[in-house]
Amino acid sequence: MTDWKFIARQLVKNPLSLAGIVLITLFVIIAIFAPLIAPTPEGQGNPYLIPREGYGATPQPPREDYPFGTTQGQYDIFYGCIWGTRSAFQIALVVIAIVVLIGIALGSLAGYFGGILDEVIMRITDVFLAFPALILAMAIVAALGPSLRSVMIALCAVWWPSYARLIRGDILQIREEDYVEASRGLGASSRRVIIRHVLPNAIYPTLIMASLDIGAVVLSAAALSFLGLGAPEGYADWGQMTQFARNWIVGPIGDPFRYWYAVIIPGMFILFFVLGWNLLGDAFRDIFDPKLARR
Amino acid sequence: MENVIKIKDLTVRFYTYEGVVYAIDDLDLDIRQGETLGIVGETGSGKTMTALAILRLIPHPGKIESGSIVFFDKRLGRELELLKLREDRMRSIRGNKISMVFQEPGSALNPVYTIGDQISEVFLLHRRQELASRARQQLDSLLSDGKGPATSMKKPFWRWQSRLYSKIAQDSNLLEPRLLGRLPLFRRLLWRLKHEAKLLTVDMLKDVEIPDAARVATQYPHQMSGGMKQRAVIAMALACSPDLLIADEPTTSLDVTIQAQMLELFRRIKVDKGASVLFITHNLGVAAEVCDRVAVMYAGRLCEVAAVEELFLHPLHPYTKALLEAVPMPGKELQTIPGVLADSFNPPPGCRFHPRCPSAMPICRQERAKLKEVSKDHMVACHLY
Amino acid sequence: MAKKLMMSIVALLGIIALVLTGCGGGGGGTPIPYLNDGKFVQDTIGDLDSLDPAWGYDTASGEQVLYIYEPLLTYDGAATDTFKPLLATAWSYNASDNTMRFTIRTGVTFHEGGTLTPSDVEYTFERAMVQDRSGGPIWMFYQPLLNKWSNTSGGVNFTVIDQAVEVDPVTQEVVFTLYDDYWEVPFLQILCGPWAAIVDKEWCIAEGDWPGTEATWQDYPYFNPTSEGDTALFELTNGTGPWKLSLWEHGEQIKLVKFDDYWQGDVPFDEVITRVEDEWTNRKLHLINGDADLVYVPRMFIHDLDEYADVNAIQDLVELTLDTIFFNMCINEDSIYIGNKTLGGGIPTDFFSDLDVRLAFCYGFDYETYLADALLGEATQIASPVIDGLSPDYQNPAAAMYSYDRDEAVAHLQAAWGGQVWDQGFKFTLLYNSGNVPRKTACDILAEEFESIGFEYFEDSEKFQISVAPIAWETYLDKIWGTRDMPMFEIGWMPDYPHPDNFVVPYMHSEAGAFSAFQCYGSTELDDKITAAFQDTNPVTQQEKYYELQQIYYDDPGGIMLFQPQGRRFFTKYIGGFVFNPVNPGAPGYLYDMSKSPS
Amino acid sequence: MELRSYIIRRLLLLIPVLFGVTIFIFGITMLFSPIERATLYVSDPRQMMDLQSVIEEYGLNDPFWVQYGTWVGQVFRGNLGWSKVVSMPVGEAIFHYLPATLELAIFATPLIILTGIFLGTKAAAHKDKPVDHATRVLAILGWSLPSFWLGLILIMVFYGYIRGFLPPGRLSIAMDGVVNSAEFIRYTRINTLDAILNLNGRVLLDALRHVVLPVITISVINVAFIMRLMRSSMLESLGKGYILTARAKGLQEKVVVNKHARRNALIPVITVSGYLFAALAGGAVITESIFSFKGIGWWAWQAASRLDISSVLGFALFTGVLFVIVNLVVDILYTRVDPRVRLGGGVQ
Repeated sequence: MTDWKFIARQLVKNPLSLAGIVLITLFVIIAIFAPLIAPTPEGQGNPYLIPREGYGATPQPPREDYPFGTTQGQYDIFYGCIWGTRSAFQIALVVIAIVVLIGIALGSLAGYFGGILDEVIMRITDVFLAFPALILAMAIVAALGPSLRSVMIALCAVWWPSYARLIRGDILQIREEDYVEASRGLGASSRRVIIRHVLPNAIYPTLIMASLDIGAVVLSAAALSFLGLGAPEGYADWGQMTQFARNWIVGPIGDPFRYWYAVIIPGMFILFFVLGWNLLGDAFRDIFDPKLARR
Repeated sequence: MENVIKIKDLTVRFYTYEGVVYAIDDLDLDIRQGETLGIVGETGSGKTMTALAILRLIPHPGKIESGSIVFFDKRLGRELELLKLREDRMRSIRGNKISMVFQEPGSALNPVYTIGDQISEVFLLHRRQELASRARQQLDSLLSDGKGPATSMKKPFWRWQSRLYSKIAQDSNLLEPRLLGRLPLFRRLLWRLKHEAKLLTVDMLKDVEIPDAARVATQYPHQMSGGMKQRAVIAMALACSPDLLIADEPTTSLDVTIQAQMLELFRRIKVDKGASVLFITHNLGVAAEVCDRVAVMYAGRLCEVAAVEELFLHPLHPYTKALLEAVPMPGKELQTIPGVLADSFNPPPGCRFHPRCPSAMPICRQERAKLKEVSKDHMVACHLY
Repeated sequence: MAKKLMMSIVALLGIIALVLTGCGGGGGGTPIPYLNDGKFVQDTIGDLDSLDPAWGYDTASGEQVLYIYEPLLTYDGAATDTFKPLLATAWSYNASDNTMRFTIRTGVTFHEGGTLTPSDVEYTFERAMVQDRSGGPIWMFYQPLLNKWSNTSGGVNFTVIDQAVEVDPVTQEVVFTLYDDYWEVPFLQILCGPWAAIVDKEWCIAEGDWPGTEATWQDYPYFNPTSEGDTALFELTNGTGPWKLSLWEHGEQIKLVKFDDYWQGDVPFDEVITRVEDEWTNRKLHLINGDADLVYVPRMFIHDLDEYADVNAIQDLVELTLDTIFFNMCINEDSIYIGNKTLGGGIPTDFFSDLDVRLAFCYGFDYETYLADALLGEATQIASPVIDGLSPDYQNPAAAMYSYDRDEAVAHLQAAWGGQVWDQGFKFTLLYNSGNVPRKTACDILAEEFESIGFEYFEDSEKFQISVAPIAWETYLDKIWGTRDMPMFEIGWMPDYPHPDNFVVPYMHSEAGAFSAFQCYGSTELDDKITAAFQDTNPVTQQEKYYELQQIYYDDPGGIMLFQPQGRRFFTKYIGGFVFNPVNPGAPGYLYDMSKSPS
Repeated sequence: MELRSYIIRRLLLLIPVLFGVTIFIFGITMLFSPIERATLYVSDPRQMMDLQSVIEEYGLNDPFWVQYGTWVGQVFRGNLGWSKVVSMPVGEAIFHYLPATLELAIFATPLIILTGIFLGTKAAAHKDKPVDHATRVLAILGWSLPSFWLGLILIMVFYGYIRGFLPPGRLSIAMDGVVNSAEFIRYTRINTLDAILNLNGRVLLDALRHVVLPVITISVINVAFIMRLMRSSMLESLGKGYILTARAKGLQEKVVVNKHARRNALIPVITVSGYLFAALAGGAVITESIFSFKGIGWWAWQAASRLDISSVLGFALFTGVLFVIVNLVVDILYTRVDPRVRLGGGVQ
């Protein structure tokens, strides 16, 4: 099995993954200390609701107390971005966790027992994979009513099949390995075999894929919010804030970038968050990928 | 008579993430004209690296640190320092004057091209002029005995072609043919080169005793048996009748009966091609069968070099002895070598074999033994002598 | 190593660079080019439902129908009380037998060549009443003519429909028999609407529409069609209007070309193109690049065009619509928006039936801020459903109005439910249709007000807790009229015809009210008052009655009356001749009287 | 012949998938009460008054299987239902909106694949060299860019600032007039293509100027994707024995990489490219909506977010078929690139 020290050394050695780690830690810090960085105003119940400075429509540029300015409806961009970090982590971790669990459960069933069970599960995954994920997600969100919760559900629904397949594949490989054969030969129960021998070996590629996916999940969630299916107006969510900016892309004549802060800043947060995870995931992939050995 | 290859204190190192691997350490070795030199040793003892070093194909992140490899080019009649050669000159030697047969015929052949393509590639690369002149002869004969309206129509075209081919025959790097070779449609004009190459390929395949060669040439690797593949690989290696043929465990992956045939094949080739062979194996039995001389390697260093009988009758180096003991023979219980192969990251000081050596002495720990000639053509690197 | 790191960082900054290149403008300044000569191009949002006059009930359909078809009469310019003849040359009303007689214009040809005859008019109305799809506009014929709601109401059969509209064999007038005389004015208003646009009988029958026979009157799709695509006139048109349909790319654009034999003579625009463009930025880009002559500008962006000299923004157009936050006095038992259904942890289902609660909310809303911020000051607060610009105009200029007053709000809150509300507090969820920021703002204002009341008096911002949540438009409508489980809901009302009755009924009538019936507002006595007011044909007494109704809605509010908007129209400076009529469904107004020229 | 029977087998396999997808989607909408679904059929408050009659007329009260059954029955009679959001038959809608999407796909796919392969090969050939790192950083960057955000920024810069591109849409009004005139024959409804077929330069230019930015928006992320894939699969095949053989033959590195390594490396890329095209032809929702380049994705988005069930179902059928066809093509391509692959058999 892989020695973690080696991995750690790689991650630090490679400037890309290092940059990734830096970015992620940065966001983790932001998420943890959000209440200190952008304190929730006195007497506001839900901290995820962005406080408003009046109700005017037109975005107002960065100024005292509003370092990033205020967007349409005078929502504080800075506050939104900071707390948006929390929502981002929330979405990503929840979705990934659920998806991985479903994937492991179904994937190992299919891969280990094969036969009808395998067929059925694989056909089901076909069903999901044969349909554009974004549209399917939209349909689901629209059905459940737009909210972060439904976004998460929708993402889980469209995401699990690929994991199920991945794990199934690995298990198909591993179950042929000698030691599994052996332990089967010794009459170990199939449950035991899966848990003791198969899963531990199948789990690594899954973890890598997961790390690669965290970025993708946040991106998709943002896309859904952007299409107006995700978080409600004024909820601390980057995608939703970008959607808000949508109406203010082009400033008036002679000053086309007047409302740049409303457009650029929330997008930047998404970009760098996803970037962090992708940088890390990419490095992971290189290290683990047995095909690209350590030449 | 000159040696084909003279290797002087060759050192190869790998700079991996885990650390530096001392793959080859101050290796001196000569290959004589027309002989078959065997290199014997456990896996990881640097046999293959030696071979790759000769071809300057040490894979990343390996590096040839120092030393020299001198190759005597028969046709030029002079010596070349391979390690100092320009890359393109080196390329013209690879597969042409020095060629190699790899251990795993399965992976040595590109799955997506036919055997024919892969072999004729060699001809097209190194024998372009020859192919061209053959093509010209073809055209000339067509021109001379071609009759009838159809042919007379084509004749001007043929003349032009034959002029073209003769140009290539003089110098394959002329501008015109090079251009033609690039242009999508005109490239087809050079089909005769390919055609000639195919013919040679088929002969080559016949040469390595492949039945129904013409058909095999059109087959893909996955359609052939392991033995056939290996023959094809050998054919590829011999295509340009090289001065030196490097065979890296050519038989290991084959089953015993095929092995025998292969060894037979090798012996024959050596006789009619007069090539020198560097035969790498971990199997002393095989070595005994094919080799004239044998060199024993351990952990990237040479332990002992001697003619076959000499080595088998009077092995001097403890490691050689141990190896021979380890060969299973009827009526004699098998002895194994204690300990494991030296760690290539931080090899033991002094003689690398000392940790496993039955007759190790204090000095073995400090100092590495030089390779010295103890009797005629019998060299050994051990403090005992 | 360092080099690689640098590289990655540089690459990261690349994007930022891309964005900030030449920040601060340039490029701008350029005037709007004069493009598409002879074409009128407008960008709207959302496609129309159908070009069948009897089907369309949405303004988008109405607008196009009125370009292609023509009704008997229309409003006179900006007026909503005086009419001018269109396909009818004259009309008269006979109070003795409640008949209304129309003389039909002669020499009018349809796009497909037919000539207008009185029987076409008769067919038009009978066809509409036969079709009367559920949820369609045709109840506006049934009410005045038969005092029924639809073709499925009891007592409706072919004979009554047939007799409602007849052609006088002698005078060749078209005769409508009204149910009662008080319908005179409203019916004329109704006849101006797109649903009353005249079709060509022979042509319709030839195209497979209702043959006009009793035998077939209940056949599908002539009777109660369920899909707009099923009616023959869905995208097949043949009117007498100045333009005829050339191309309708659903969801993208509808293109009309001028009708050369138009009876009024020359037509100003060779083509009228209406393009569906849901993105505000894209509409804006079309306008400032001269690729559109008129674009729909949501209220919140009106100042976004201030700095464009070539954009002609026509302001202060008093629209006949109003927005209200209604109280639901009989919230559905299974509502998930009212907490545990008891004060403190939620609200009882009849929470708003207590007058003090409603008054507290009426006083607790900051109207000024709302009008100023959310509506950018281009709207006026209103006292009651009877708004400005109706005909007859019965709005009481002196009517009392609620204004933001925290002390009043607190006072009523303390009085509500015998003080229980004040002691225990309340919790409920206030929904708005997602994407509608002005509505969300209204909700936020209300929520924050009560939050701070709780905070001021109890140091507890959750004492009076209103949580604001969005919900999809379709579902929102359903919650108002379907499940009826929202404690409060904000929605706007747009009239079919500008008669006060068309406003008072939906707000105050306990059975027929589009809103009141669903919020359990009103009483039979009140209903009688409403009917009486409507049926009174004496202007003086009728005005008194409507004034009284307005007072009633103030004393016993069914909702927080928010505003009547002042609209704007944004044309390029090349368009002239715009006349605003609030009842006209089309944003450009009377296109026929307008022009486009480079100067 | 093997091919035909294979195709038939694949098409049969399609049936259960389509059933699965449609049942699933149908199931989703069944989460709604009949009343809620009825609201889709009304556009105005007043119409809510007789919601009940709407429900009865559309049979929204029937149990799941009845409604699904009637739908399937209709489909077999070739009637995909009525697309409420764009008020035309679903089948018609698909054909009406497909061209716009195809226009983007036709431009984007080759761009994406070729650039991706090129960069990927470069990166792999110079592993751990500056080229590699640069391409890689770019890839990851593009990979992390929110496409909707990129779209906004492009509009910001190119429409707002430079104003060098015509305002969003597929054609400007003037050209739209030309396209819809009698002289201009709309063979494919793909404007650029038609413009060429009609030899009309002005329309072509106009159409191209409208296409550029959307294509860029789509491409960025996907190029990154293909490039990553190409890189790793090149590295894999560069590690194979036959590469060493090729080098030992004395072939130039260029030849070794571009001939021996690449052809093997292409195999996985082909699959992905197939899916990529399918995905693009299935509609680039965000791009289409941002640039109001109304294609099938835009339509599906409208339908999905407004629960226009028959549209979504029709779209599901469409994409299902699309994917299967693309799969077929990909598999057949396989056999051309990799002699080891047999149709349906996988690698021997």
